[in-house]
Amino acid sequence: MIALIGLVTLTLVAVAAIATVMATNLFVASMWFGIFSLLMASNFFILDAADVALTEAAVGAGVSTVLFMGALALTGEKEAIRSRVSWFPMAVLGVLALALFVATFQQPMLGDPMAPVHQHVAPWYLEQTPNLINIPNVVTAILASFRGYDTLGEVIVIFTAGIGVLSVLSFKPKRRQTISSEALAAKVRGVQHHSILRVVGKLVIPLLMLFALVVQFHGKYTPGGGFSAGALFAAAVMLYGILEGADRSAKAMPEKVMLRLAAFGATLYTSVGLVCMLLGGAFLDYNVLWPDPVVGQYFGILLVEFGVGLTVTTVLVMIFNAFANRPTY
Amino acid sequence: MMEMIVDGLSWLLLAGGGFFVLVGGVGVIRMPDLYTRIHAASVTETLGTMLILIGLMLHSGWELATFKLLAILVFLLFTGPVSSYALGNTALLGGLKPELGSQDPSKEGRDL
Amino acid sequence: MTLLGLYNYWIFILLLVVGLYAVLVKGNYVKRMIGLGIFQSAVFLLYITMDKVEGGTGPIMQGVPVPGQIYANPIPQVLILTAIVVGIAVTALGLALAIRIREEYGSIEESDIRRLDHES
Amino acid sequence: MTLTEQFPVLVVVLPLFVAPLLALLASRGNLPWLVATVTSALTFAMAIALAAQVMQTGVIYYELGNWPVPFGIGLTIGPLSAMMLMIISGASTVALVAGRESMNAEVGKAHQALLYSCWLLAMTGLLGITVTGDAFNIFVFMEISSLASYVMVANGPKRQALTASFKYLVTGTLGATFYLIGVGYLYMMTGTLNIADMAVRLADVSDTLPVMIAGGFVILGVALKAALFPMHAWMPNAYQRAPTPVAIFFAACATKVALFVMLRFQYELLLPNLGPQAAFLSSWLIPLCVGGFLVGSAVAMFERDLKRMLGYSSVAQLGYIVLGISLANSAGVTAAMIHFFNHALIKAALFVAVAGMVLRFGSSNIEQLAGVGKRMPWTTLGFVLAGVSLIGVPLTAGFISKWYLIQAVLELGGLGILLTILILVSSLMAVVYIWKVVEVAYFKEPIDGQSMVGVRETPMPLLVVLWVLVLANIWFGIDPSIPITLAEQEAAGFFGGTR
Repeated sequence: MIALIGLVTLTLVAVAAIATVMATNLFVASMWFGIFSLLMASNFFILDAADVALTEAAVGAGVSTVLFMGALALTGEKEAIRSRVSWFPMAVLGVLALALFVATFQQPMLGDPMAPVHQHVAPWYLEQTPNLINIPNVVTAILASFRGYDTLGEVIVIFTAGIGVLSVLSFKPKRRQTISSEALAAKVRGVQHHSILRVVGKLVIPLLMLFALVVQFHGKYTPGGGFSAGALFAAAVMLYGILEGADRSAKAMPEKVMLRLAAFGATLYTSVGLVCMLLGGAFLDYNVLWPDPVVGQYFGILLVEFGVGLTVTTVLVMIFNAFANRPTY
Repeated sequence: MMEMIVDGLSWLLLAGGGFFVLVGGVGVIRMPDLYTRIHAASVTETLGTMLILIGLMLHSGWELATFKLLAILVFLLFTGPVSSYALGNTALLGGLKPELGSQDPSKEGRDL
Repeated sequence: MTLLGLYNYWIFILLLVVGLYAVLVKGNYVKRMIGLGIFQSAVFLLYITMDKVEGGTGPIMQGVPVPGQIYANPIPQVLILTAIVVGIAVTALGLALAIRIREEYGSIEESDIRRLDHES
Repeated sequence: MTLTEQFPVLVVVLPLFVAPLLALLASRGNLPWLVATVTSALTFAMAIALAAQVMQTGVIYYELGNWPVPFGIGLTIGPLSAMMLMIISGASTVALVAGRESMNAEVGKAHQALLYSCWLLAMTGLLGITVTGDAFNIFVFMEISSLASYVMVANGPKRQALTASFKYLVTGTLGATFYLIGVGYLYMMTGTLNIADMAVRLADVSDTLPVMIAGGFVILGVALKAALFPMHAWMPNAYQRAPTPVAIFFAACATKVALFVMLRFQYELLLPNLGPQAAFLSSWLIPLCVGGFLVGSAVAMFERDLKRMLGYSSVAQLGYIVLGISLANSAGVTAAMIHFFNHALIKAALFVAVAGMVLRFGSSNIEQLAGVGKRMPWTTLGFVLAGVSLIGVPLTAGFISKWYLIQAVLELGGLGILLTILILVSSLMAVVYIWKVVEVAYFKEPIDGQSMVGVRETPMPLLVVLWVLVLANIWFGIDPSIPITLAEQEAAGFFGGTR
């Protein structure tokens, strides 16, 4: 039954992807992309990946749609239509697809318990996590501890994106093509004339933040963790910005503070690793943080997850504010 | 006995919900313009999902899941109508005229 | 039934091709970023497909351990969690660049930009 | 653990720790530059220490979080990784020291703190790729370095920098994602992400299609990142439009790290396990390499912009390296690794000289550099000597590379002779384009005599760095023992089956 639902959502995913690419109005395309991501997230859930589903729903369907909207407001929503059909890329793609298709017949079936991925490393994690780390969510255990170095890298990636956007948008064009200050104000003012939207929307914000906190700090027991919590929290701030005006969200969450907090989050993660080193362990060896290694793991994971959540939140908020408050030149 | 009644009721509600979702879907395709389509979609949004959620609640019994479903229900009751309102209002402000009657056959089945 | 077990891979291939098509053929920079997003999502699907085990649940060991309980493979999930973040990072940066390009060139269409660069 | 035992991870973590803090520094004065330079220099020192250790005791392993290796992420520093570490951190230090004035001239002070932060992040990413033993970890660090690189290119002074950066972003993301797909297929068939562990487990499934696909995707993705012909279009653009110091840094090491990944996958995973199929894969690469060095050199001959010319010359040089990799014999891979080192020296020197000229002339158009030989004799002489090394004249580092490469090529027999001739043709074309610059620099009168009046020799730090690099070119042309030892150690590892 579940497999059947999976088939249907997957087909819908494919339809949404094609619709995204076919749409010539970019606004429509980005809405389709949001739908695509949400369907993808539900499909991930069907495939037993709750953590990924949560993150994809928050990031793909939520944050990235808002970012696309913000960008489209500045770049225009019409796509020029090309009449010329380029055969060469099509041919290359056709060959690629064919090769991949033929290869699928030698790949393990969906859900096959004998597939190599279920034989080698994975069982060890499932067996050892209760003894070594003792938190129920194995995904979080691997993310923050066994493969904590990857996650550190990810935090740095998102941090780089944050300062990258700041750096790129710190340049202003030399000649202004003009927009009146009223027009700018109207643009960043959001939907203030819609009272119903504002009232109901603001009801949602605290709930969203509360949920983000649950996901952040309860992520060891239930699906969740720093990434999804950060994206949810940022989504709450974005909602506020959309409802009350981006200038207010920028005032509530000023760029300078966000940048500092983002750097703090990244540094916190690295520092935990360095402290482990100072205490005589390897980098990110949380075992040495406490006499009882399991407790050490607990604290280590708590701290680094907090660093992850903080950096993701602040960077996404920073990017949203930078997009939404930029005047159209 | 009690269980059977609850079970039957839950299936009934689920089937009803499914029916209204389907009706809403057909409506979205069949209706002529945005405003009527929103009208059709809101059948899915409120009645359809509500029936399905209540059906699921009956199905799961007194569990944590029931409260989660209840929370989803409340959430949808708030956001569903509001999003319909926002959609309609924006369309109106954006200058989209509702189709009144069929005096102008050229506008028939205008796509959005 | 055998064929249904491969359905996920086929959708992966389809998404891959659709995304790549948008990246390679479309001239609009924002559209290319959307294509890139679809392309990356295809990879997410490839990985997450691997984690499923027949009759298993998500890898969260809550409460009393049930003997014989099968869990999904957690590793692809960890990898994709990080890959999703990479995806949004690239998207954000690409869009910022598109905004700047629009400010400097007045367009984000490849053909316009090529013409403007040629003139200068 | 002692401090030196922590070096394998510290070499990555130090810049990674400093970079976020650097982003917070106020963009006034030279403080961001100073912090970046000191960090980079410390990293370079650690890299040298690691290289010395590797030469003495062999491969270094490090387990992050103290988790046993296929379960946690392990670092593996072999001879080649140690060499790459030196190249990356050295190139970064050199570019920072030599590029301060150029940076001040091209990028406003207000933008510099974020730019230098990105610089350190790019370096961290490249370093992270070279030390890790985990296939997915390579992807993560690849993305760090790529994102930071896009930002750095976008900081270039002209508006074309933005489009160059965008194209770089699209190509780079495609490359990284292809790589990720390849790793996904490998993981699907082996169940592990650790490269060494993968190599062991790949033997059982070696003749399946998904593994072939995986190999193809990894090579394709990395080739995109490495600007292998015909996927090179983004590179000369990015080099030309980026701020000049960034171009120095990238030219010396960025694409080589991608080739390093290609080399590792080829020799640690694919060739030992796939045998004939992998040989088939690499036989596809050879025509691309030949096309790369012929087309690269040919286009370079006709380029009017100095930076672009050097960019195309890099396309050609990368062609040589990949040729060495795809020969699938011990001599070939040794030649490729030696050229990693020598090409870094050559290109860094050339770009430092160009940075000096651009700083004084405000343009990298070759026509406008007329008379530079008289106004900036030392800089121009440095450029010419580095150019001589690029061509591959005896007693320079470039000659050593060519010598090893031709020897390796000749092992192929008949085809080898043809390839040798083509390599020589490409070298002749290099003579042509270097000569074009010499001619303009020494024998042409400036079009407009007035514009030359204010031109002085380049600032001292830049000149010192340039001459250190030039002398290194000559030194490693006479006594190439360090790169050769490291390369041969690594090649012995690949072919002796010790790893």
